[in-house]
Amino acid sequence: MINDKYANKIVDIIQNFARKSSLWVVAYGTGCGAIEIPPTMTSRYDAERFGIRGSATPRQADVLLITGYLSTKTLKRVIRTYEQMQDPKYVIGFGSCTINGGMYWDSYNTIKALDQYLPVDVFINGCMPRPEAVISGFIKLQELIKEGKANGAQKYKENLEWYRENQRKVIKNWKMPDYNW
Amino acid sequence: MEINWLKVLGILITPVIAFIVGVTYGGLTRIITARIQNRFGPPVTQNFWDIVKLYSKKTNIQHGVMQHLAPVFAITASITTLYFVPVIRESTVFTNLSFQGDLIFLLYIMVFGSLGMALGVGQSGNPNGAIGVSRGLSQMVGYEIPFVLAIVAIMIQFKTTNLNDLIAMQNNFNHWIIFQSPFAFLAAILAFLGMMGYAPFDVVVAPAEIASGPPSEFGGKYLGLMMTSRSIFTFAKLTLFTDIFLGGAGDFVTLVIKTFALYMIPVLTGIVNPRFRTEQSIRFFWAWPTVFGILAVLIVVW
Amino acid sequence: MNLTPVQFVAIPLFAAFLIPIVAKISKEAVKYIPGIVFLYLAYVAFTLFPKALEKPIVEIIAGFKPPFGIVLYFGPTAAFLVSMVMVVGFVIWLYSFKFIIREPSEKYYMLFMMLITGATGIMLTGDVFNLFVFFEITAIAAYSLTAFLRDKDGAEAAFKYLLIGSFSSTFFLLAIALIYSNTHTLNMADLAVKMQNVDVTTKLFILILFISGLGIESELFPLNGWAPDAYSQAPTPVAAVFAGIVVKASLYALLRLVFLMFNWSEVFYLLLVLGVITMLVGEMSAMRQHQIKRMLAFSSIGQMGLIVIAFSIATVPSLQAGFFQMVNHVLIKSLLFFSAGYLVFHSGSKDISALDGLGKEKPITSFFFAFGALAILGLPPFSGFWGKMFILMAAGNSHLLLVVVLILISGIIEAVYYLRVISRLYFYKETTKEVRRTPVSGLVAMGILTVLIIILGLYPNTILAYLKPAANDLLHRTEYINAVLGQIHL
Amino acid sequence: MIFYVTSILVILIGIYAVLVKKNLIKIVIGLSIVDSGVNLLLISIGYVKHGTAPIFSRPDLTAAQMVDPVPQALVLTAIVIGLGVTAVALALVIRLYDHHKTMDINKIRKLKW
Amino acid sequence: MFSISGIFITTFVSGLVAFLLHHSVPKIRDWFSIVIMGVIVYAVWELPVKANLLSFKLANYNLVFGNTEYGRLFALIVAVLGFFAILYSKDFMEGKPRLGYFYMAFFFSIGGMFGIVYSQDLISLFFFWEIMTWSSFLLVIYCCKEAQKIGLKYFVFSAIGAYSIMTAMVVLYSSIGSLQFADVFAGFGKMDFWSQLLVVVLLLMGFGVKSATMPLHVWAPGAYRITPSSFTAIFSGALSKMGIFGIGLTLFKIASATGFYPWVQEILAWIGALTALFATFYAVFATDAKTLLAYSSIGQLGYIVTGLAIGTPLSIAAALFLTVMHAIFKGMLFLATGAVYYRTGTTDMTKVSGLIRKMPYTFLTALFGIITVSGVPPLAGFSGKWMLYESLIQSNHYFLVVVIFFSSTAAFLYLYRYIFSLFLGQEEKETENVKEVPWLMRIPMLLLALATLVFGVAPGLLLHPVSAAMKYLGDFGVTYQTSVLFNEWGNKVDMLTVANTIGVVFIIVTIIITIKGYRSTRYVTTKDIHTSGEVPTENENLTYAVDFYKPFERALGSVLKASVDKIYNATGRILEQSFDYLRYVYTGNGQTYAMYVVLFLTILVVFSELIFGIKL
Repeated sequence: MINDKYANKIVDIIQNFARKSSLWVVAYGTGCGAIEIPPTMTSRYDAERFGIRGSATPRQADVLLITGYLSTKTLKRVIRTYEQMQDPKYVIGFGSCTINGGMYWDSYNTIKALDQYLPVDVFINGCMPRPEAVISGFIKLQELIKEGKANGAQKYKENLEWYRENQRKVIKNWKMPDYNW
Repeated sequence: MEINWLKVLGILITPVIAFIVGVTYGGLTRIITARIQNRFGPPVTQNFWDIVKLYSKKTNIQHGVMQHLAPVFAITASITTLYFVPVIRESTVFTNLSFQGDLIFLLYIMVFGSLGMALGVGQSGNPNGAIGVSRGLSQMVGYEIPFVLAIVAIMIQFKTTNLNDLIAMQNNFNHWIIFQSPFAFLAAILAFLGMMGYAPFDVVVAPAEIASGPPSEFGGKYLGLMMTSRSIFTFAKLTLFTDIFLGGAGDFVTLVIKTFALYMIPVLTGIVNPRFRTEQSIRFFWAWPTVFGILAVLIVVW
Repeated sequence: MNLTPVQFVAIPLFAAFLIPIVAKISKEAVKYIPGIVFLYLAYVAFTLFPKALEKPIVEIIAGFKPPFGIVLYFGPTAAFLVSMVMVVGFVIWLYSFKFIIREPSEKYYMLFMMLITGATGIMLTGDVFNLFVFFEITAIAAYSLTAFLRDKDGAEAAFKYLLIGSFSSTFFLLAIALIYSNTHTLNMADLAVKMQNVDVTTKLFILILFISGLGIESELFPLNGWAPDAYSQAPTPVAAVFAGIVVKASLYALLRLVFLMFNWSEVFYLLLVLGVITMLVGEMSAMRQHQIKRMLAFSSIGQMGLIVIAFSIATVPSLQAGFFQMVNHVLIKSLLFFSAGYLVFHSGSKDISALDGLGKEKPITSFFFAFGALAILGLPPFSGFWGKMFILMAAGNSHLLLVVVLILISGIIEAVYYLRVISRLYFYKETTKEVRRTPVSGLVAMGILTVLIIILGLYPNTILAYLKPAANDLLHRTEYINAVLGQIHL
Repeated sequence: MIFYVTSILVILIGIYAVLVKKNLIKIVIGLSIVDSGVNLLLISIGYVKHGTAPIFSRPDLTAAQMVDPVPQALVLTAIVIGLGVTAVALALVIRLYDHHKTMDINKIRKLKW
Repeated sequence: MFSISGIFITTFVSGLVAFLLHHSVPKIRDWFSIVIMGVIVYAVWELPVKANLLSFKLANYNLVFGNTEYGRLFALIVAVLGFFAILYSKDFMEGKPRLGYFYMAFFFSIGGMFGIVYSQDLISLFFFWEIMTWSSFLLVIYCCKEAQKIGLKYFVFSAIGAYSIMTAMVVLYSSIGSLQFADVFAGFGKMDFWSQLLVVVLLLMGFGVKSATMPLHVWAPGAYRITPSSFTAIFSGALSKMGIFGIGLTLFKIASATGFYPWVQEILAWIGALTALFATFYAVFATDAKTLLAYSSIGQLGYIVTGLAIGTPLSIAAALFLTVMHAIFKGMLFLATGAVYYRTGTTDMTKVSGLIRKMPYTFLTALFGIITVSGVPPLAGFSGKWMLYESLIQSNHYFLVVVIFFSSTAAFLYLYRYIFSLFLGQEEKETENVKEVPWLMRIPMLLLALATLVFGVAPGLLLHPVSAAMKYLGDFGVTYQTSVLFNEWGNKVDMLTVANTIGVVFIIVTIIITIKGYRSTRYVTTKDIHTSGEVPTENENLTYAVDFYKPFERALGSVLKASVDKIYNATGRILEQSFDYLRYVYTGNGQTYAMYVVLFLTILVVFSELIFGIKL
């Protein structure tokens, strides 16, 4: 108990470094962008260099990758997956569809702006973004984590009401269990 | 009662050493895998950071007390196994409690962790987990036969069930059991492949099939503890095999060389192989490895 | 009044003729006559028993000395059997008291007393022709009793019984004719002496006639066609009488004659084989019977086979075992018939399948049946256990291991069909019908049997002491001959 | 000798009737014939050629000249018994006919197996 | 004060009294039984050890009763387990029909078992053996219509067993002339070879039926399943031990002097091992919890038989140790299953799941039970298994140890399935209102669980009576300390160190992991699991309970199809059918019967030379 503040800081630095260097991605291929993941992970681009690894279940994952357009039907599943992930958790919006709807801008059953429904930490531009872009997006996320700024989960927790309202607007049969923090 | 402080020291630091070695081996494995796949691979410390990250998760969930305790069971088994295996030959510090137990005890205590894990997985209520456990237990029935045959052959041959005695008998290079009883080694090492759970015997975790199976509901600190336990357990098993077949180790360098060499067998097998189905895996163990085991016993008997 | 063995024959006979007369005055009073007779005769039997054990009582009828006159021989065997008949007869009477509700009941009691006369006569008489006469008295009473209910099946059963019974008497009479033509005597003791001089072929022919004739009434296998029908169609107490008294008496007659005159090992071997076959066929046929009383009848045949086996081993322990098993069989089979009688009566059908759930409806009667079933399987602590045990041990001592095994196999078959009935009684259907009572006299009768079974099971020594003299008496003919004729050296 | 052969023949005829004839009455008659045969046999056992009745009607009679009295006594009894049995049998036949309306023994087979 | 006759009379009379109480004052029936059982436990404990405590002459046979160390071990198992079972019965059996009958049969079977273990001659052993058989038969058929066939099978097999014993007794009596143990043990060696062999085989067969040794085990799964659980605990825990008791007597007191003894041992050991193996396979694929436990019992008894058959001091110690342990853990498991049945009304593992949070104590019992069965340290099952393996290896039974070890590993499969299906897994809506069982049912379970822990840490406590019992069986000595086990090569396992290590590590790690992130750890229901984002509805079945070990089944292939049961059933059917044909001899035609008579006479006349040796 010499100096709580410094001790906490050191612990924070170590933890953030660990979080940064070990990003486990829950494999949830929503749209066409999912096809860009295999090249990212395999020998040509080898994302494992940065500690990025796939994970089979959301319980173990840190990063939720929304790979492209997101239909309203899929949104419900994505929300549940996101909520099943453990804090700290990050969302990467992948491709222009997640930013403004992209080529589905006037589709009746895709969502246009992902950040109205989930707290996105990093958007990756492009249609499709190439693996280089994906990796650069991850590196951006790592930087944010290292600085302690990737606090999407925090935001989600604080503005849960607002997010829920938006989510309920698009999802017709809302039969989700309540998220007890 | 007089307390041997050196022993206490050994008891305290052996798990730490085991953890470090295990984690490093894990990292190396990933690098080697990457290199074989023509990739660069993660840093060697990657597994360590993974574990730290898991411990530093801000939220954790559990489905009940058994899931809470499951990783504890696992790590208890790992550490206890480690304590009852002589790490360094004839060392006061690193033989720990190995004089208090014997091989059959080790066979059983190694199951303790799996049992605890299985219980935790059961409580998590995830059907994938249960499927994984079912596969794991079935496969265990498979590889246990050749392994026991090998162990029995050795125990009969050397008329002891204590590891220290076994090590003492292999005091010379050409007395290693791997040379004295090669069929036993073959049987045991094939069983060892199954025990380690690398491909082609990775039906248990099979990530693409059953969402990583047993640990699918474990996250955060629980998964961290499980990974810690796995690192320690890997080291313990490797040391055990080294003690049995390669004459143990007189110092840490020899230990690392021998264990690493042993470790590479399942790893390299795993990299180049696809996955068996469960029944294929079981039948594999009941075929050649068992024959080797029986041969080993028969040779000893004659 | 002086207590003499002749009373065993005379008093029932007298009672039998008294009954129709009394019936003219009071129908109720008739019912009590057999009970009084049995009580008195049981008293006589138990009084004379110790004397008979000391020295066989030989009573000479009408003053002619044997071998010319007719004698009654009251030795240990006869004493034992007569006591058994009296006790069982009393219990059967008690049971009949409320069971025989069909008129004319006085005829039932009359025939019953006639039958007892015949049976005790068979056990006591020392004269072959007298034996025949008593035999016929028993038989005619038995035919009539079988048809007593006057129904379709009763008449059929009785006719079959009569048909085969006539053969029995014909053979018997032929045998007597042959005996007389060769020896010119009818006294059994005298015969035992004189038969030695008869040439062996004639002797053999006589023996064959005896075995065929008496074997019919003793339910030996190919000759027992009448038994299942008669048992199942006669009124229940009569079935008990058949199982307990008629069959036992005729078996005794057969054994007595064989032991006296044909003491060859081949005969015993033949009887052993017949016994085994009878036992197996009886048990096997009982397995799939649909009617409970028919099942009991076949079981009875099986048990008789067992008893014949015991006797044909022909050693003191085996005879002892045979007698013990006789007692068991009398007690247990009567209990089973009694309880089955009321069960059938209340279920309204003779079929086993109609018994479902009667355990709740008639708890006490069902209990007695279950008890009897367990007892007859030879389970301890019931008396059946010791009977079987003695027989097996005796067979083992004579190195008849195959017989032992066959007895045990038949025991397993027996278990299967008896336990099926118990299952049906208690577990097939949960009825909520109210309890229906069995008349007290029936319950008392069954209760007495139950108590006797338990006592014999827990403490077989009670009667075992009397069985040894009985066995000796039957096995060693010298004593018999000496007792009747005075000291004659064979 | 002729007595013996005859009586045995009579017995065999009776047995034949019992075993082969289907009519109940005939069977009962068969039984009676068997009875008669046996009685005949018994009587013939005691028969002494040219013997007299076993009564000391003349003082010079010896026992050897008389027929044997015992078989005669036996036969008397046997006849009585035979009569009884026949009576019972006939009573049963009447009863059977009442119930079954037939005299054929093959058709009176309700109790079997 | 505590005499053998006292114990017998108390047991049997209280059976009758309980029956009468049920029909007069049913309220005190249960407590009466409990108190009596308690007294009996005390009496059995206090009964002095003496070979001849009571002897009298019954029906020409000398009946002798005495308390040997060997018998005392088994008597204690019976008494203590009986006490627990009857304590458990009070609530468990409440409201069931025919309770008087239940208690009577219960006491009678207990009394029968006392009789067996205390008898010093074969007659009284057989006497009580049969009492035990029929009273337990009454309990098998106790429940319902379905039980009848099973009960019949049980009885028929018991009868086969009992009658083998009987035949052996007949042979013994005809050659020795006495059936007292003392005479039999002394006189057996003088018999000729074939009689000896016959007697030993028959005795082993007879006792093997009760200990459910293959291929005479087929009655056991059904019978164990159908009896009320409180009695199944006794059935499997104590009653089957009577077979073990007899096998021990046969092997070490009767047969040990014979020339073929090693062969008998060898064959019996293999039979035991194969029993263990196949029973384990069947257990793995059972769907009913009690059937599973039944097969498990058969398997465990197989180990015990093997241990006894090997006949080295260590293996006998292992067998007797496992005997006691099996009584304890199978008692626990059957009681726990009974508790599940008590609350949910079924023991079908595909229908019940997720009871752990509703029935924590029951779960704890089951957990201790399965850890003990599987032989994982530090609980007591390990000590027994360890001794068994060591003894097998050291007596050069290489392949036997592999078979045993294999079946022991395969046991994990069914044990896991048992606890997973009942207690773990999804919490279903049907079991929402399930509560923990009453205290009277919990206490026996928990006490037994405690016993496994105590004996696990200090196996010496149990080895003390076991080695005393071994002294009776022969000159067998086994080295042990309170917590240390030694094998014959001098290697050892210190159970105290093991328990300490496991305990300390376990507690430390538990504390750490509980404190770390205590606040951020939250409990979620079992519906909240990873289902690929889908929200499971209430009726969706997320429990993996059907065909749990399908891959293993496929791997085993046709091994499983072999079934003695089918052979027995076919034999039974064929026999019954042929008996049915046999009774057609009774055609119902009076003339035919008359024809039989004439034919019989003719045959006797014609074949007279053959039959009587005299030409007619």
